[in-house]
Amino acid sequence: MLHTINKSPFESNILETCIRFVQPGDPILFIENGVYAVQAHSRFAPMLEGIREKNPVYALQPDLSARGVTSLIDGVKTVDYEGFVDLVEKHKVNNWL
Amino acid sequence: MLHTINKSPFESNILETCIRFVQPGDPILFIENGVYAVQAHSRFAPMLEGIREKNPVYALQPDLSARGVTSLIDGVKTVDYEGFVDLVEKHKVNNWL
Amino acid sequence: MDVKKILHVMRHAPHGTVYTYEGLEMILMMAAYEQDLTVVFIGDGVYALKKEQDTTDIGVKGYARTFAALGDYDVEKLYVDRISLEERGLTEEDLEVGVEILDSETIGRLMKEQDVVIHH
Amino acid sequence: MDVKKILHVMRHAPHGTVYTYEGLEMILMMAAYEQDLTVVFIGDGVYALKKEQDTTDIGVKGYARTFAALGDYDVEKLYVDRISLEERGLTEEDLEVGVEILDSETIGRLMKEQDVVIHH
Amino acid sequence: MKIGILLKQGPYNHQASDTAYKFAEAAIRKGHTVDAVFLYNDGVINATKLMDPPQDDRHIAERWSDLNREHGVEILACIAASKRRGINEDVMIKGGAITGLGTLTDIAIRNDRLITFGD
Amino acid sequence: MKIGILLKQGPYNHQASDTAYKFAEAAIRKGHTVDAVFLYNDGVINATKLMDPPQDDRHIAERWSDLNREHGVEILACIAASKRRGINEDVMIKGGAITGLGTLTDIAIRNDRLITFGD
Repeated sequence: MLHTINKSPFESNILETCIRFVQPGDPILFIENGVYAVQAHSRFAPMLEGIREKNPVYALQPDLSARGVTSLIDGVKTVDYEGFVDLVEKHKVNNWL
Repeated sequence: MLHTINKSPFESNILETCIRFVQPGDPILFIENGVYAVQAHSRFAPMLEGIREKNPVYALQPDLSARGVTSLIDGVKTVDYEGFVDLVEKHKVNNWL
Repeated sequence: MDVKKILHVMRHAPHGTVYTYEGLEMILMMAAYEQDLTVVFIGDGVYALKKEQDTTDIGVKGYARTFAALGDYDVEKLYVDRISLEERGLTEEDLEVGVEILDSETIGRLMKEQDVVIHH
Repeated sequence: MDVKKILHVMRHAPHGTVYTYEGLEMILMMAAYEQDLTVVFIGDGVYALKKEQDTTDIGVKGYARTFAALGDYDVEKLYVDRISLEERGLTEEDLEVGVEILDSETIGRLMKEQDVVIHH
Repeated sequence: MKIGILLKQGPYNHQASDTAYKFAEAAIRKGHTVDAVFLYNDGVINATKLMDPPQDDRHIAERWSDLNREHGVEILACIAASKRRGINEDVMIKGGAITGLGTLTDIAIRNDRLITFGD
Repeated sequence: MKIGILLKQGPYNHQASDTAYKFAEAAIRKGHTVDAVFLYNDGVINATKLMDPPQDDRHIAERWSDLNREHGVEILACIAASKRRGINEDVMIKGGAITGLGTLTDIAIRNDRLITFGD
C-alpha cells in the first residue's frame, strides 16, 4: 500500500502518526508541503533516515523544485507526476491528509 | 497583549511556537479546537501547567462544552463570548492561526 | 457486483472543521451500498466520540450520537487507536459509542487489507 | 491621520496553501498607506524566502522574489525567527531576500509593541 | 470600543465564521461598535447568497446580512480573493459589498482593534 | 487502470486542486482512464464558472471543463457540500454536474483506485 503525505512535518503531526501504521516495505511518497520532510539537515532528518531503513521513500520532484529543496536525505528517490501514477498503479493507496 | 490559539495542540505546533514569543503576564485564550490544550491529564497538561505559572490562561466555555471537555487543568479560567470581548477590550490582540 | 473493502479514517476534532461531520454524511450514504465498511478513529478523530458534547452555545449541530447509530445502518466495525486515546487522557468510558480499541499494529494491518481508504 | 504599527506574521510554507501569497498581496497594498509595517517569518513561513524555488512544473506562479521587492515599497523591516530557520537546517545564505535574523525574545517584544497583528 | 473583524475561512468548512459571528454579537450586546467584517482568503465564500444549508442548520450568509441591516456592520469581501473563488456582485448577499485591500487597511487604522478569525 | 479522484479542497486556496489535475493529466498520458473527479467539502468550489483569476494565472475551473471535454472525465460536485457553499446548477462549469454521495460510492466501487487530494 502506497502512503502519501502532503503536509510539512513542522506544522502537522501527520508524519509521526502515519508511520505508526505503515507496514514494513510499503512505499511512502511525499508531495506538496510534505516534501520538506526529506530535506537534509532539518530537525526531521534523523526520523526520515529511520523510516527509510524499513520503507522505500519517494518525493515528488515538481514539489521539491517549487520549494527549492535541493539537498535530500540519502536514499530518497524522486518521481515526477508520471512516476506518481506508476506508484499508484503498483499499489493500493492511502492518502493521509 | 492577548494571544488566542484555535488549534488542537495534537494536530498543530502552534501552541509550542506561540509560547516562545508570549511575554510574561500576557493572557492566552484558547478557542475552537484550541480548547483541548486545557483538558486535564492529556499529554499537553504538563506544558500548560508551566505556561500558567507565567501567564493567565483562559478557555472559551462554549467551545469547551461543545467538545465535552469538562475536566480542566487547575487555574484555567473560563469565559463566554462576552468575556472574550472583555479581554479584547483590555488588551491588543494577537490571533495565532 | 463487487464488494469493496472501504476504510474511513476520522482524523479531525469535531466542530473546529467540518471534516468529521461531512465524513459522517459520506459514511451514512455509503452504508446503503452494501460494501464492506470500516471506520477508524485516529489522532484528534477520537474526540468526535467524546461524551457530553453540548454544541448549543456555539450554535452548530452536534452529531456525536450519530456515530452510535451507525450500527443501525450495518456499519459495525468502529475502531479507536489506543495511543491516540491514551495521549489525550481519555479512556473507553469517556466515549459516547461502543467501539473496539486496537493497537497501531492491528490498525496498520487492517489498513493494508483495504481496497479504498478515505481520510476525513 | 494615525500611523499604526501593523505586523504581518508569515507562518505557512509557500505553494501548499495560498496564505503566504495572499498575505504578500495584502502587505503590498498596505504599503501604499504609509503605516508602520513589519513582516516577520516564523515556523514554515521561513520557507517562503528559500532560494532556488522553481514552480514551473507544479503550474503555479512563484513569488519568493517579490519579498525582495518589498523594500521598493518602503517595507524595510523583514525579520526571520532564528529557531525556525535553524530547526529547518537553513542559514541566512539559503534565503532569497536580505533579512534580519532575530531571537524569540526580541520578536516577542516587537509583537507586543504592535497595534495590529495579522497572521497569514 | 470600535472593532474590525478579519475573517479568513469559508462558512461551514471551519468554525471561524461561527466564532466571528458570536464574537460580533457579544461585542454589540456589550455596547461596542463592530465596524466591519472583512472577508479574505476563503472567507469571501461567506458572502454568497446562493448558500442553501439544510433547514435545521444555521444560515451563515443570512446572519451576516442581518448583522449589516440591524447593526450597520459592513460586510466586505476582498475583490482579488473573491475572483479566484467565484464570488462577484451577482451572488453577493444583501448588505455585502466587494472591495479592495485598501479598505482593510482603513479598517485596521480606524478601529481600536482588528480581530482575526481563520485557520 | 481505471482511476477515480476525490478532491476535498477549494481552488487556489490549497495546492490539492493543482496536484489532482497534474496527476490526472499524467495518468491519461500514460494510457490510464480517469473516470471521474468527485468534489467534496470545499472541493465543490472548483466547479464554479464564476471563477475569474488573473490573466497570467491558471484557470482552475476551465482546466476541469477541458479535462471533461477532451478526455470524458466526469466532474461531479456533491450536492450537500455544494449547497452549504453556494454552488448550484446555475454556476456550474460546462461539463460539470451536481450529484449525491451515492455516485462517489459507485466511483469507489467501479474503479481500480480512488485517490484523494485535500488537506
